[in-house]
Amino acid sequence: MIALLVRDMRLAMRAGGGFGLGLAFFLLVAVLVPLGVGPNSALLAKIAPGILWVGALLACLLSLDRLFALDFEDGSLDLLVTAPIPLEGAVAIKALAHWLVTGLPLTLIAPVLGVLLNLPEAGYFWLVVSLALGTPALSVIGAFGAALTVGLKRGGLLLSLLVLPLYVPTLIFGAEVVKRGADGMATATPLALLAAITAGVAALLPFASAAAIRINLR
Amino acid sequence: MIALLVRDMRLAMRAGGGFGLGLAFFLLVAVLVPLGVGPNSALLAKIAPGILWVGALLACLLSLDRLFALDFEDGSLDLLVTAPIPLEGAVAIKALAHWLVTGLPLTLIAPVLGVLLNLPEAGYFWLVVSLALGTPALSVIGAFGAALTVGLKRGGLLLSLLVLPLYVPTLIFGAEVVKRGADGMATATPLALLAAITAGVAALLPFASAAAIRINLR
Amino acid sequence: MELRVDQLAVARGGVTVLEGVSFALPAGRGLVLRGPNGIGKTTLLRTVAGLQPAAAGAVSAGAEAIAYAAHADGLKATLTVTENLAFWAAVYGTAAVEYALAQMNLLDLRDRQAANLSAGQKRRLGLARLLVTGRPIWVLDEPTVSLDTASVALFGDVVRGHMSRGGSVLIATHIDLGIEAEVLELGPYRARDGSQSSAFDAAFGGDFA
Amino acid sequence: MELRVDQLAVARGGVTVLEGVSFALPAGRGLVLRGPNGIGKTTLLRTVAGLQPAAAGAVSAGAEAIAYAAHADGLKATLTVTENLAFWAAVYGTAAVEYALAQMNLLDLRDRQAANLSAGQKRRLGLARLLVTGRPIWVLDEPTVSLDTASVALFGDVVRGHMSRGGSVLIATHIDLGIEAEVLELGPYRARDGSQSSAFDAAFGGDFA
Amino acid sequence: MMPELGKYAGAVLGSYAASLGLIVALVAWSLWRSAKVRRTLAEVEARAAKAAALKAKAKKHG
Amino acid sequence: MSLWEYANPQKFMQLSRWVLPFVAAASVLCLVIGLAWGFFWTPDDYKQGSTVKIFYLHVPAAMMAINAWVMMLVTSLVWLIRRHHVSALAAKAAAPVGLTFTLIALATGALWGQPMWGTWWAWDPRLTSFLILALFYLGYIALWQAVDDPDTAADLTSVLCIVGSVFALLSRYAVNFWNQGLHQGASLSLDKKENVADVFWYPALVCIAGFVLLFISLVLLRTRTEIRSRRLGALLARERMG
Ligand code: HEM
Ligand SMILES: Nc1ncnc2c1ncn2[C@@H]1O[C@H](COP(=O)(O)OP(=O)(O)OP(=O)(O)O)[C@@H](O)[C@H]1O
Ligand SMILES: Nc1ncnc2c1ncn2[C@@H]1O[C@H](COP(=O)(O)OP(=O)(O)OP(=O)(O)O)[C@@H](O)[C@H]1O
Ligand SMILES: [Mg+2]
Ligand SMILES: [Mg+2]
Repeated sequence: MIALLVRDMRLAMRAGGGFGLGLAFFLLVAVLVPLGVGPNSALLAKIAPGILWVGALLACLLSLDRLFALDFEDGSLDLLVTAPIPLEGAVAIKALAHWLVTGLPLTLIAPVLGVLLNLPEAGYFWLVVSLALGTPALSVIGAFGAALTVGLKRGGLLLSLLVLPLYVPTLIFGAEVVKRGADGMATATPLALLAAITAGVAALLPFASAAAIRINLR
Repeated sequence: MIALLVRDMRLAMRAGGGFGLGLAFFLLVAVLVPLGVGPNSALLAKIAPGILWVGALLACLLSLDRLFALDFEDGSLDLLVTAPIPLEGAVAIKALAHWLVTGLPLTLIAPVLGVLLNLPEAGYFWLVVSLALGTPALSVIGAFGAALTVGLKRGGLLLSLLVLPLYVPTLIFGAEVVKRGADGMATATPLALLAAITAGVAALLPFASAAAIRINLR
Repeated sequence: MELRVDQLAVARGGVTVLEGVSFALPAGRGLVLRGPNGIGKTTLLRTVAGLQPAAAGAVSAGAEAIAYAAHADGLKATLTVTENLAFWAAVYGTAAVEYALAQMNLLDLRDRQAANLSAGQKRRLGLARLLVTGRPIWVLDEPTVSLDTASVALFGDVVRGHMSRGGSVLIATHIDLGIEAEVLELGPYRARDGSQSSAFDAAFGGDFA
Repeated sequence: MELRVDQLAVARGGVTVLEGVSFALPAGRGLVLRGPNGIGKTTLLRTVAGLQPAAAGAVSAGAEAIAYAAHADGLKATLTVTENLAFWAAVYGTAAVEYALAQMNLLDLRDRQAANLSAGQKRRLGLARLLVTGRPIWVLDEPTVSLDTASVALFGDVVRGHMSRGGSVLIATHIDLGIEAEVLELGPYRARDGSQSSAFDAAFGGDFA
Repeated sequence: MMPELGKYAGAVLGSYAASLGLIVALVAWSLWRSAKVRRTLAEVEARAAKAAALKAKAKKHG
Repeated sequence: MSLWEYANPQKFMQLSRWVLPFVAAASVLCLVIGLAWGFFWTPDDYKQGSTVKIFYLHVPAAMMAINAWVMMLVTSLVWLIRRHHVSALAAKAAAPVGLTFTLIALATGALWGQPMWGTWWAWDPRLTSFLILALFYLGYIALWQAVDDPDTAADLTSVLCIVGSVFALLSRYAVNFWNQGLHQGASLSLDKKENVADVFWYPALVCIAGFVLLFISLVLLRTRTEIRSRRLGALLARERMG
């Protein structure tokens, strides 16, 4: 299992810097939105928590698309399924690797992008906390979507369609934490709910994902 | 050449409804942003032009990623390069096919999403006009990015990184047209600039793209 | 460990392609599947390897005794030869990487990225994976595609070595590998038309057309 | 139309793999390239087909006389057999789809999606593309991979037919196709160590190592 | 007969038109698809029966 | 005889051929009576004016949009547990119907919202969760379409339906948390002070019955089509094999 984690991370690093690119996308969203919306800084401050969370979510989604697809195309998924590690574990590990190369760096760089979007001072701490708690859920849910669409040609966009509605609760609670934090309000409730979602999906969804992969391969 | 257009469009339609999915992503961005930003409709009305343009841009980008990659992977790009049609023409045709299956439907559905984001009445006309004029540029520029990254594993995110800065002028002028239109101001200048960008890239970029493909293949 | 296949029927795309296939493959033996393109060799091997359910019949050996090698090699283009093998060795909990490299004549290429191998070198690496699985039953789908004659002979030696250590091999191939193995011609097992892959499709006749 | 290759050197990944390759292939003739895995056959054929520049030497025939078939078939999985061929026929401006289907024994499969073909059937479709190009010089990289003996014979016939109509073929293969063709063994041309692939490398002599 | 809808006529009539339109479209599409599938199935079923009969005959002779 | 026998395609086809005309007729009858009653012979509300008439479409459609998803959830579970093909195909058949009802609820709601709230669309929790429901329907249908093998598609969509149901509930909760909203509460009251007057209520009940029956007949019809097309696919595949 550790071998799988190491391999996936190594592949992510090697693949033309797949590592930095999730970040880059996040950065670009944070840059493009002010360009589209206009330079009014009070307006930007108001939408910053929401945009940052939506940006993180899209960055996750974009890098997710080939979580299993590459392994499927070159035949290693077949081999992995017949290998002596439980597929549920393999799926969980792959989601973890995905988080380590996208969710985690995203969380760490988010404060910088907060500056670009004029996020109020009080919001930074909560931005990092909410992303740290919420992005693992994004990776695990995304892995489920990727498992459903593995082997379908142009699965990429279908994947987005399937996964984005599943992201809704995470997004709402995550953005709510930051918004409340930025306004100096109590954040305990949405934070607890966010943590509950992450714990719940991490415990249960890998089973659904493994089932989906088995179905897709036969 | 027409055969290539027909084939690409047919592939887009067949591939699990690749046709509708660009739209779906656009729709999802329009849904997610309010979920992140909050339900305040005056706030939404203000950011609507920018968000709609950013959404259209991201929807284009996402579907772009495999414009040449699929042909590269299964070897048809090699065959296409040795075929008796000029590669510049093939690239232009592929960009056109991409626009027909993403940019065009996006333009047509945009007003509906305007409703979701509370776009002011006066903005709808300009939204459609600016997208109709601007999305071809997105497809052509995107084709250039795709040509640069063809053959690189995990080219998808690298592609985003390369292409998004190139999208900046289109985005700025496009969103500006809608913003001015929504506020009842004159739109002639940004509209003219937008048209100039589209005409310019459509005339010149296919040559750069073809060169990039030739380099990537050897 | 014996592999026993009993009245197996296999289906692809909802259509039964082979039916009534039975054979036994004792330890230390080999069996070569032959048959024209499209008869269903790949489908049969995937079923035996446990990747798809059988339409009817049974496969005795558990999937955890079987190492499967498909048309595709499952190589990661950005990893080196050694890294590719080491990953599978770790997954299967063995430490035979060096041995496998030596056996498949890959020592010179060990630090090359898989992307930079020729077609035949890639295939050799794909086959080397079998040696690090440590599993007794090898199920191989056209293993010698792209190999030159020297490499085919090399691979024949590897297979013979595996059999002499009590392993068994089930191979679908169109060419002669030069190993002593029984041959099963698949022609006679071709499913008669009219057979259906699921009870559901069979469950209703034409009476409500 | 004659294909003439003169003192050709080809490079892959910045390393010259073959050099000093010369041969002439007159119309109506065949030439088989042989050589162990990794000697550089694929690299040579890609250079001849104009997909990569030569490191040195020259290829006489223009790329527009050549039809190239690579390790990969270039099939679109979601298109049917006929649609796949019809596309290439339209690109090359010919109308030989029916003829090609008949020649490669694909008539029964004509409405099947390429995704649902077996390995050998896919390969037959990939080769059928050659017939719709209408080009005189075929450059083929291991064309018979995955084909059964009947299909190899069928393809042999197709190649002979092409040659009898004044076409020529250059084939890299490890097996015997049963066509009358000269054979070029690639071993001896192998680039000596130290040969450099580009003017750049040559310009940096060892004097500041 | 027609009730007085007042200033909301647009909204009310629009709702009825949109809803009935969607329902009619769905019903029409379902019926059309049903008829089409039924027809093709009958054709293919007949073809299959004929092929089976031919095969049986061939077996008897050969 | 157990209920499961109707999951046998032949039994199902026989039964549904017999039942379908009656259900369809009943649904047309209920819809015509209910809608005509509501449209022509009910008074205007003192506050909402003639817009109450939208109620007869909006509420039944909204209810059935949710019920259709519940039915798909149940049939998906039955398919996964008992492998009854009719069950999977019924889920497939129901999805477009559910989506249509969702769209009707959204469209009538939007048309209602314009006079009542002065806007076509507001990010009210109910409306938002219905929009999300529409997305779930879309994804579900797209997944059915994207997979070639029918059994694989049935398995995958069933898994999606189950996981999606959990997330749909979660989203509903999240959306409520996010915005308290303008929309009516779950009580069936048009007017905050009292329950809906009987004059509005009786035709509404008939309409609801009509929508339920319409749903059943459409699902029966479409399931019959799906079963036939499944057999058609099998026959064609066999033909191609030669
Ligand atoms: C003044 C305007 C409106 C009134 C009086 C109204 C009234 C109602 C009522 C009474 C229900 C049934 C509640 C229940 O069954 O528990 C309902 C459900 C619903 N309405 Fe509205 N509605 C209005 C506007 C809208 C608008 C503008 C939309 C959407 C664009 C909308 C969407 C929905 C939805 C989706 C439901 C189903 C929600 C559920 O049952 O959970 N409504 N509405
Ligand atoms: N979806 C489908 N519907 C009907 N038939 C299919 C479908 N997919 C594959 N087939 C057919 O199933 C048969 C079995 O294919 P399989 O790949 O097992 O053949 P094979 O013996 O491995 O052939 P090869 O030697 O060419 O690799 C083929 O004739 C193929 O055309
Ligand atoms: N980036 C690289 N750096 C160094 N050597 C490379 C690189 N890429 C490929 N090679 C080597 O170039 C040689 C030529 O490869 P090529 O694919 O042409 O061989 P081939 O004769 O077609 O072999 P096969 O019969 O296996 O297909 C191989 O030995 C390969 O390992
Ligand atoms: Mg095969
Ligand atoms: Mg080669």
